Amino acid sequence: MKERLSREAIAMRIARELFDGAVVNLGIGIPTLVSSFVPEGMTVIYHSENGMLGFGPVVPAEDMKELADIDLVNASGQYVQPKPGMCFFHHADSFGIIRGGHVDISVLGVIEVTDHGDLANWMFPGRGVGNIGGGMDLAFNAKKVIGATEHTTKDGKPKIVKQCCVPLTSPGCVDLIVTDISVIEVTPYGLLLKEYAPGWSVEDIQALTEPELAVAKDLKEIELV
Amino acid sequence: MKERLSREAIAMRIARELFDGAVVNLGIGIPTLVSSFVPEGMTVIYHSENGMLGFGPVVPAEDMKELADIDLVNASGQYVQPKPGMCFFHHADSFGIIRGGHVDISVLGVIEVTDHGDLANWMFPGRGVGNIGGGMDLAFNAKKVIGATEHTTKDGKPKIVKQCCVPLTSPGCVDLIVTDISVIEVTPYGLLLKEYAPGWSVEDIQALTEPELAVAKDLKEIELV
Amino acid sequence: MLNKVLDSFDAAVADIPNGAVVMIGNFAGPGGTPYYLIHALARQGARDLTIVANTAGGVGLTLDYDDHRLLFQNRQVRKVIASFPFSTSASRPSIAEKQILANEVELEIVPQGTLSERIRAGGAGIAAFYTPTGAGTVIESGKERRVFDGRPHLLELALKADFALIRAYKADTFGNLVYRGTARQFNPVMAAAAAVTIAEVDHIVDPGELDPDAVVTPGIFVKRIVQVKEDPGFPRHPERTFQVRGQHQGKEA
Amino acid sequence: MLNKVLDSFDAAVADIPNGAVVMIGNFAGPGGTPYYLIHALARQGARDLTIVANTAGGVGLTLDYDDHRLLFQNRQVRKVIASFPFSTSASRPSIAEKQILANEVELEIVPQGTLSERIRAGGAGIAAFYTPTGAGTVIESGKERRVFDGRPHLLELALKADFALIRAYKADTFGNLVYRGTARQFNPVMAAAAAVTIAEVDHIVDPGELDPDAVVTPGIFVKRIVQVKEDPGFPRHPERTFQVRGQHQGKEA
Repeated sequence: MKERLSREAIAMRIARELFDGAVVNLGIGIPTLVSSFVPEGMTVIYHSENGMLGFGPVVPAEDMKELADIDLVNASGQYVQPKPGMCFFHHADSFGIIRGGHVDISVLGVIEVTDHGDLANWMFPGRGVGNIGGGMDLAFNAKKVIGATEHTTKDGKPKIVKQCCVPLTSPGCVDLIVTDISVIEVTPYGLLLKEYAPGWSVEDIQALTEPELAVAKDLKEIELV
Repeated sequence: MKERLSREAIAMRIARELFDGAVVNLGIGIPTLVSSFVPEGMTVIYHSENGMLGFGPVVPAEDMKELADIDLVNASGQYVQPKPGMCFFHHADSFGIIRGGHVDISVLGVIEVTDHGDLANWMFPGRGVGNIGGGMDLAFNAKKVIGATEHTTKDGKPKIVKQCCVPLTSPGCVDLIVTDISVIEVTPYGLLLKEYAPGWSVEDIQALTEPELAVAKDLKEIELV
Repeated sequence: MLNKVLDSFDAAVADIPNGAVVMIGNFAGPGGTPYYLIHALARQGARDLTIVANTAGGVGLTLDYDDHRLLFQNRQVRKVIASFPFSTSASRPSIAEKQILANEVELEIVPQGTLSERIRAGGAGIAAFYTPTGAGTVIESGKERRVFDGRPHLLELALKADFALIRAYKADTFGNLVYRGTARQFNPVMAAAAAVTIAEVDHIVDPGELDPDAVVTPGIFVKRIVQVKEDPGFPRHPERTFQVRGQHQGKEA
Repeated sequence: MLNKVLDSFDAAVADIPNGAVVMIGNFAGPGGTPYYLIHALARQGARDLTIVANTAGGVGLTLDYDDHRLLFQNRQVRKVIASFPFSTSASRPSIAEKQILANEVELEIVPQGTLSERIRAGGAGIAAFYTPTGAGTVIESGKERRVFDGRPHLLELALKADFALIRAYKADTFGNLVYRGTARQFNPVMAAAAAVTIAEVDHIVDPGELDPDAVVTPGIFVKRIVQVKEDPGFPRHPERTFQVRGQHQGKEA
């Protein structure tokens, strides 16, 4: 029985990459979920493109009327809560933080990613248009870029490919790919399979992955916590 | 009897170039004196390189003990007083204001100035060294640059010359020269003598000026107030 | 004496001519968007505008409301320079999106960091700069590439505007501005990059009422100030501060 | 858990190695100059330093005091990058001045706006930028000239550092900083441009004690914080605010 991990489980695995004091930017989609799984006692400082560091959790649906404020939103437009030690700055300073390499970890969604770490995630393939937004600056400049994604498209095609078919967000930017069946490191020599979801073999994963996978000596089952 | 204007009178004449709402940066020396002669009811906003706009007067000698504060100084290191509506910013933003053309008037000292408006005022000729400081950015980028100077050096040599002998602060930057015997506009066609100190003839002034002076149709005695 | 305070949004935008370049503070919802100035510009009717803003309006994040999509709806826009020009929803394309795809409006798409830095450069007298962002992507097209420290960079040019429409929290009558939370966004950099900056604010106070150490936009950048006197009905608690004390909790976020 | 607060200035600078590039906040007097960190670095003795600061110390404006001239006195400096490196008084040349003229210390003189912008670029990931300042002067020597909008500009490169020694007014324990008046000067741009930024401050408070809308330096830029516990005896009234109210008077200044 080859079950795939849930979106929450992918986020849970990514949360294990965080560290105390890390400056982290979470993209739209699965990446946003990562903040729910930060280990107790660890200080993670979230960065938002619109000029904010160290903000608190998203306003829960039931508190929306009381707490939602258009002047306190994250880059996805979600209402968030204030937190002691947060601070605000303008957009150019915010991207100075990104471009200057002060974001430790950027977690981004994936349309396609290659064995060279090329990432495509901004152009909506069906519509022929796309929003570059702040993702390109993050992909180019964050110290570590983690791609968070289902391993295949809805119709079962590999998202980890030899070459991107849609316009790139950034060439060679992805360091780690966390999918619903695997954890894969992007090395200078290509892709290195490091972890697999319960029940999945190397061959199973390779079959759904276009480039060749090298297998880590310490290959193991994905640990979520 | 050909009296020369005092340093204060030069400053007084320059003050007549200010206008309501003007953003003004005053260099070290004669320029600093200009602030004492702003007409009643006119709002002039002083800019200081170290990140301050709209500050108040220099702390008088008798109030030094009570008011001097190292955290509130102008670009010459003089203690100044706070004023309603002032604001602070960092050095890069401060020079963004200068470079971006947001300073209306920069009043600068002069070692030499040419009929093309070339200004030299940073290299101490006797010492072979100099401080560029913030003057070069001001000379290059203020909307209007006024040179404030004695007409000649201590040993009587012209300071308004055909070519600068010491390194330039900025080529072609000076718009108006106010000296202790004249007011001279720098035009695309050369120097235009507009005003003279009481008792001084065009020939007197020309004799102390290296480049040729054209004479304004409305040539008049310098009016100080 | 200096007087920057105007009574009406319509008066504040009355002289924006056809063909003007107009920057508009805007990001993911109404926070920091000059809602009333945009409506006034829509009423005023200037055409052939070049709009510089993060979005092209109506992108559908969180709140659906009348932002500068109104200007597209009125066919006042010739060109838009933006990082996030399209709707987030394929099923609800924005007005600008349709006009862009029909070649009725020209689009210059710019990565968000490059967009904000180009505007900052415009205000700060930097003619152009080299950024790594975009090298080796479609963004590189037509741009000069140059390697610094072994890494390719692109040359990007400053952006300036004839007018900036911005939103702030409080202004003093000199035009000094403070912002509230993430409503700051593009507003301070746009304030410096336009020949005429017009600020829509919650409160106008006397000089001296703002802490000079906490002013974000120096008053010299702001030519006109108009106070909002009605409630547009967005979720907002402007009387609250975002300064919260108490035990820091590592878990939440 | 994050802990950035150190007890001693000596501990804070202990790991600065020989040959390090060190930025120092400094402008026209002791305001905003990290006086105790400089003294600690002088005691520590690291040599062959490259110092990036507005002055080379001891320029004699207003107050004569032991700023980073100490580092020159100790012969710890190999190179200085500054805009105002020489004494204002020909009769009292600074220590750095003598060493520069004797070719014992290398000088790179940079216009002040270009210096602050190069540092800002270093922190903000801009590799290089074009500024009009300096074209056609000695500053142009060895630099690329390029015309934008009919005006010559020079290409200037970003400046980064291994360490920045800065001075602020208040820090929270996360490293968020606010400054007091003109003591802000170069400190915020240097904070972002160094691998390790060390802040000397008057007060350390809990997170939440600083207004998040008024924080100038985000805490992520600051690695170490040390509180000043003695009075160096400079003219200063740190308990006073510079926020003054009352009738604006056009005359004074």
